Amino acid sequence: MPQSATPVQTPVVSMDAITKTFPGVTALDQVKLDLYPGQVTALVGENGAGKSTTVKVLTGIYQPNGGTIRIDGTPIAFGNPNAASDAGITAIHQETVLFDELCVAENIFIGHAPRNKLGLIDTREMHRAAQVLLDEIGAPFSTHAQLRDLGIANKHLVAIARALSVDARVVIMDEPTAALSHKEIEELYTLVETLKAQGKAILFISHKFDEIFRIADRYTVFRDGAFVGDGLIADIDENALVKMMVGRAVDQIFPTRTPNLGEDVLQVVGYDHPTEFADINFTLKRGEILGFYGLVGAGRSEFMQSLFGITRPSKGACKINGKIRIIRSPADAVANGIVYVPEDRGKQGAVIGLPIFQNITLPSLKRTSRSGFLQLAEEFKLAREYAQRLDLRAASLDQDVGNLSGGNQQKVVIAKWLATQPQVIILDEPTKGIDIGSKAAVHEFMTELASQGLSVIMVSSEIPEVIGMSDRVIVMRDGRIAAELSGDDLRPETLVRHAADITTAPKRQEA
Amino acid sequence: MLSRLFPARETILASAIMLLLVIVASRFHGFVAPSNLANVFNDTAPLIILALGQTVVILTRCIDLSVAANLALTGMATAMINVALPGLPIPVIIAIAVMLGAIMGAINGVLVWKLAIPPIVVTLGTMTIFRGIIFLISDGKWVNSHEMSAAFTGFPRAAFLGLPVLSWTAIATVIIFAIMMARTPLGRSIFAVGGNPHAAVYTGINVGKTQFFAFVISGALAGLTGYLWVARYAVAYVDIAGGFELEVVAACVIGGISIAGGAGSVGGAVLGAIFLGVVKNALPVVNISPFWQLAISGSAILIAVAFNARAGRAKGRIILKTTEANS
Amino acid sequence: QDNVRVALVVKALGIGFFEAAAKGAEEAAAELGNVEVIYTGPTDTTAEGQIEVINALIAQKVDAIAISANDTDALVPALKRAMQRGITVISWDSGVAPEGRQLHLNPSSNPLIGNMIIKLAADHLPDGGQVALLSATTTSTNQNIWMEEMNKVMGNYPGVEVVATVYGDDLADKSYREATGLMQSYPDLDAIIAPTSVGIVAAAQAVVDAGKVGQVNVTGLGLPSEMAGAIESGASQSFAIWNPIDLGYSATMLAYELSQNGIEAAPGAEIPMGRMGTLTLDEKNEGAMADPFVYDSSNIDAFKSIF
Amino acid sequence: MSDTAAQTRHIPDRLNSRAFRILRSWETLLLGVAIAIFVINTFTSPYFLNAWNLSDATFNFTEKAMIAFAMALLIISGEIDLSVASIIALASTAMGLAVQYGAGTPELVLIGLGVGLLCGAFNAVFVTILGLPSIVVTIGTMSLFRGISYIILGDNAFRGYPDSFAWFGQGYLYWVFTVEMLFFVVIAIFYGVLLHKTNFGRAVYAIGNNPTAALFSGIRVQRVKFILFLLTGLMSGVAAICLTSRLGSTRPSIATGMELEVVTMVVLGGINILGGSGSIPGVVIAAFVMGLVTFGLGLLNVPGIVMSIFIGLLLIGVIALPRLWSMFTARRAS
Ligand SMILES: Nc1ncnc2c1ncn2[C@@H]1O[C@H](COP(=O)(O)OP(=O)(O)OP(=O)(O)O)[C@@H](O)[C@H]1O
Ligand SMILES: Nc1ncnc2c1ncn2[C@@H]1O[C@H](COP(=O)(O)OP(=O)(O)OP(=O)(O)O)[C@@H](O)[C@H]1O
Ligand SMILES: [Mg+2]
Ligand SMILES: [Mg+2]
Repeated sequence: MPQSATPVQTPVVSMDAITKTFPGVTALDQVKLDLYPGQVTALVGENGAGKSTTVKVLTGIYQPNGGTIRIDGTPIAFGNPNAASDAGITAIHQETVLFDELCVAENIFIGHAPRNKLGLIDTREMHRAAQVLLDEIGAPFSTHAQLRDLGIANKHLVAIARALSVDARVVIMDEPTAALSHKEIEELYTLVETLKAQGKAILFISHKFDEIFRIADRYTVFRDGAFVGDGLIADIDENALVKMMVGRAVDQIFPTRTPNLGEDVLQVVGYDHPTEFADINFTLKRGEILGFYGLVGAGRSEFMQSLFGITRPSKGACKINGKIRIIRSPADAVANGIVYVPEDRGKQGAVIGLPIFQNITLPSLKRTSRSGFLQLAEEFKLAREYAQRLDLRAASLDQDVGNLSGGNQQKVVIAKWLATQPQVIILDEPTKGIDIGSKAAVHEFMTELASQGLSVIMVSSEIPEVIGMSDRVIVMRDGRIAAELSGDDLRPETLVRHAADITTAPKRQEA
Repeated sequence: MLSRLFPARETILASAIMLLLVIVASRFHGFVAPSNLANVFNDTAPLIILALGQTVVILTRCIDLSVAANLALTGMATAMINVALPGLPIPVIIAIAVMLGAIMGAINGVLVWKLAIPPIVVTLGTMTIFRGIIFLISDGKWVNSHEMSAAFTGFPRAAFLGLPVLSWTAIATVIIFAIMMARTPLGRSIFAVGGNPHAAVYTGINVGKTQFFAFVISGALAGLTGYLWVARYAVAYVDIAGGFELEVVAACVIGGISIAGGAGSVGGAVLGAIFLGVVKNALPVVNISPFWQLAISGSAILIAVAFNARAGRAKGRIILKTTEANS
Repeated sequence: QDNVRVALVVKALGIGFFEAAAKGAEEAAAELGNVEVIYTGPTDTTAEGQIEVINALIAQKVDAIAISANDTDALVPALKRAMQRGITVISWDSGVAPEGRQLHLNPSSNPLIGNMIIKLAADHLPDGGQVALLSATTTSTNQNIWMEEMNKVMGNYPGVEVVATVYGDDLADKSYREATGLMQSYPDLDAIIAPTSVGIVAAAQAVVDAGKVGQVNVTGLGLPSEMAGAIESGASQSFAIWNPIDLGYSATMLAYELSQNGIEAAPGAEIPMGRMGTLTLDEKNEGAMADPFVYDSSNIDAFKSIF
Repeated sequence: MSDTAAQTRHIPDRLNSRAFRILRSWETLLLGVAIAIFVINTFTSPYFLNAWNLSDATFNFTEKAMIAFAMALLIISGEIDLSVASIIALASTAMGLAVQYGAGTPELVLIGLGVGLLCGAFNAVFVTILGLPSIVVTIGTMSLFRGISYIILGDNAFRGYPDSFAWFGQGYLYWVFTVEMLFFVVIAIFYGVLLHKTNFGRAVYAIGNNPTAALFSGIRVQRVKFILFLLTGLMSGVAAICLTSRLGSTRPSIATGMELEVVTMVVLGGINILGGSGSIPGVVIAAFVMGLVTFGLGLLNVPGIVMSIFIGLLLIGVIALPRLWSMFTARRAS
């Protein structure tokens, strides 16, 4: 429960009328933001609302085009990230900003390592100080460990230690829980409480409403790079907050549908991989939405990618429409009607640098071309058809996908696959990091695809989404199928229990 | 845990060099005589110095193809200065060489930093430009040993504690680099910039500026080597050290410096250079026709890079508990 | 009437030997009065570089090309084309295959040079010994011919044994390294013969640096100005060379004669070359200018400032 | 097509007209440079404007350009091949060896092309199957291939090529039009069509922009790269045939340093060295620019090394100037 807000003091940091433009985009338009000592301020807004941009302005990575930042009432300008940390502002950024080739201590202290009398880095002191920080957050690894050898969650702990290594008065957390599992999220909440108790001002960015209402004292809402409103969390409810964010009420109910299941489309028999997963068996019916739930790192993406031909399983077979098919590459998968919308949109999704229409037609070139020669008119026709079906927002089909917002890039990737007229579409975390408005659109769309006879596999780490959308759910744990659930078994507790193997581990309190 | 059991890349390379020495020694004992090894080291010294500069550049995800041209231009300039002003003391000559080299490095660095032109394009361009300038300033003429002052040509070969100054310069460079890379903020920034330029920005490291400094360092070392080279071989002309830039890059690659930046060590680069030096010096001794040299160093590069890639390949996350237990 | 343009194409610009030859060409031009010498060549000793130079000269419609070739054969097509376009082509110093030139001017006769280089070494080895050859590039025409001629007369020098042949590519640093390598591989080496002006200087330097002055005698073909130091230090007892100024002078004269005075290059022909007398062509249309001249401590001082 | 626009948002195909895109392109800038150099050459040398001379001048770039076209595709795909000059040496050596065993012109051509393909395949195996960075692999094979030539040939040369073999490098088709020029044109058209008009070309661009996303889009990335290395090797084989024919002999040092000139030509042609963009017409113009610069300066008897200063300045200048200009205008605007 949020502590009742202490009587209002003066803000430590206050941003006023900050504007930041990029070529062709105004990311921030005269926004304001105040952070108070000993309080958690949640910054909410849709994708592309300018939250991360605000963080980067506050940490000196970007220089604003206009407006003032005041610290304790004194206007200040951050020429570079060091100036911001000197002023006592530190951040856990949305992206992992660490160095695989350096050790843990160096990652924590790069840029402000302790020095000896000769001006050289004092390695012993650096490791000592790093150990103190790691102990503080309960991190279970050595300061000498190479970062590359750590798992994703531990890396996140390093990022947190790094943020704490600066003696800061302001701590910024940009979607810190997106990559963490239950256990670490709980530890993070504890940490936030500790920091609060130390009187630090905390800026907390998240798309998850449950956690905002759990740990924040205040909120600030941005929409399309503009300030919409702020206030005390205690004074607002979820629906009102959503309305402020999106500018309209959003139906948070998952679309209802009556599944119309057909024959078996896909049968996976005994898929094994030397290190990533083992013994995967399941079937998928026409028109079905099959959910895959698991904790981060349960191996779902790895398995989906092997189904899509990226990595090769060491054993196992895959039957499509009852016939055994060998899938050695994504090209084979596409030819067999299996397509995959990846989790990592920036790297694996759209081909940034190519125009929208070329992205959409890339896997369908065989159809739009004539004996290997491109037919541009055909391509534009196909691309427009699917772009319009997905209500893509773009200036022209010739525009570089890189200039689109994340949500629209996601649409291009989906359009690309629908244009191949697939049988099975795998959506890996389709709504991860997507704001509440677009999320509903994605859900609606999935329902529509299924009703048209397409089989959908949805990988998701969000329990409500998994339960709300799936006809059936497979839970994965440590690379194996832990359970297959449907009907009345589809309850949050069951999912969590199978995913985290609660039967053998001490039961953890649910939030 | 697995990586601890396997010897580090450097150990393997060092063993390869030892093996090479043993093979050569079995056919010709004199090769491993300390005096001859000292000769081999001295002969490899310029390559070691340049490889260290190149290492810094490659670590920041750049490449410097202009080092050999820089070396030649500085060498010619110092030789001409020596001819014009034979009385100029050697420390001044060295200072000029380092300065000139650093300026050329800075030109590369500025183009990469401020104009964001890809390093390979920049240094491909400056490589030909620097060579051309040598021709312009020298009018294509050679500076021969009899025109140089005795002090000028004498410096790199002056013996000190049994080794020539040239060797000592290489040793000093290695020590300075080992300290710089491990213990100074610049050294760590160089690793950081190459390892993850995006993250470097977030930690307040200026990527372009770090790359700039890497080019300046590489240039300064090329300048220093320029003087040493010209003085040692007692001749300066347009084409000295022609194609040497690729040998320098090869030394780095054999030494395990990742061309993708961010990974590698000073020790690796030094061993890579020594490996090439030993091969080059051993061939004539064991009576293999010098015509084999090129093919051998090419194969060494291929083997080294294939090996490094295997050693460095991500082993994959171990999700499956059973697999973890088995391995 | 325009000047007669004679192009003196050398193996590479900047080499002392060719700079001296250019001086001689200018001397000939001054003597002839209406000749303009174009002194040109690539900056590295490659055939491709020379071909580009030749193409440019053809385009300029020069009257004659006198070339010291980097490759006997590779230049033939380009030079043939030059001749088809009416340009007189001769080679000098380092020759081109007969179909690529009208005549070839050898600085001296090849057998003489071949004998000379081994004799220079043998003279200081009355009891025989080991000698090694340090040549220019593997493709250098004249060095290869001289070494061939040398091998023919090896029988006259019993006890002298050629233990190795290495190539310094006419690069000072590579030659230095090769010379150092020779001394390491053959600790009993008595002499290094370098029939190239770059190699001989580098070898002498290597001998001095290895502290083997007095043990290893460096000899071969070199320029007095560059070798003065080696003679002084004792690294070289003696060496030989023809006069490159005379060579450039003669080549220019010959090119002029063929191009302007309608003289035909044919076996047996005697072609005047100014102060150098006449050149008599053999059955391959080759002729020798003069005998090589030996330099040692007795005469080096008189020549070191000339070339 | 307008009836659907009523319900759905209409997205136009393109915003800028074709003319606008052409006008603003790199190729146009480069063409301007080429014309300027042509004009300057005409004024500085009376020998420049002459059909035979211009024809001779094409030899300065035709062989390099043949490789440059294939290299352009390779670089667009995000790889590079620095071993091309060494492939020439090895292919030429193999042909020379074959001549010693009495091979005729058809066999020589097959051997030249075959060795080129083999070398390309060798590079491709290291890059696509073992997954090694191509710049490093080809620095290695650059030494290896030429090294094998040195082992075979040592200080010897192969000569005695059949007379009919001279056709490739010395032949004329009609008046001043050389056989090499024909090859140049045919190869340029082939690669232009391949890159700009086929599915394969589209895949090359996709891979260059984002190899992972291309793979995830069902493109056979490694296969495409394999083919590109093969093509580059093949073109090196063609260039080896032309160059060997033109020189009439083979030395192991043949074509030394040509790889950097090829890369320079490709980069000057507007191909992004980091992959993903560029065009064949750009490379064609760049080939002419380099040929015109070297020939124009050659007519003034400027040494080759000084010409390279111009090439170096051109290389950096044409990339730097637009950037400097936009920096300058941005500063003025703010
Ligand atoms: N470096 C940049 N260049 C151009 N545009 C940018 C840049 N960084 C951000 N933008 C644009 O600015 C806007 C705000 O982006 P920002 O990352 O701040 O959004 P966000 O609120 O953090 O969204 P999310 O919830 O998805 O993280 C977006 O339209 C984005 O495309
Ligand atoms: N040690 C690590 N370092 C960096 N990234 C990691 C590491 N472990 C896992 N990841 C990344 O975390 C993500 C989750 O891993 P994985 O795909 O195996 O599991 P998952 O069950 O699909 O989890 P998710 O719910 O995130 O999809 C992947 O994007 C993976 O690349
Ligand atoms: Mg964000
Ligand atoms: Mg995943």
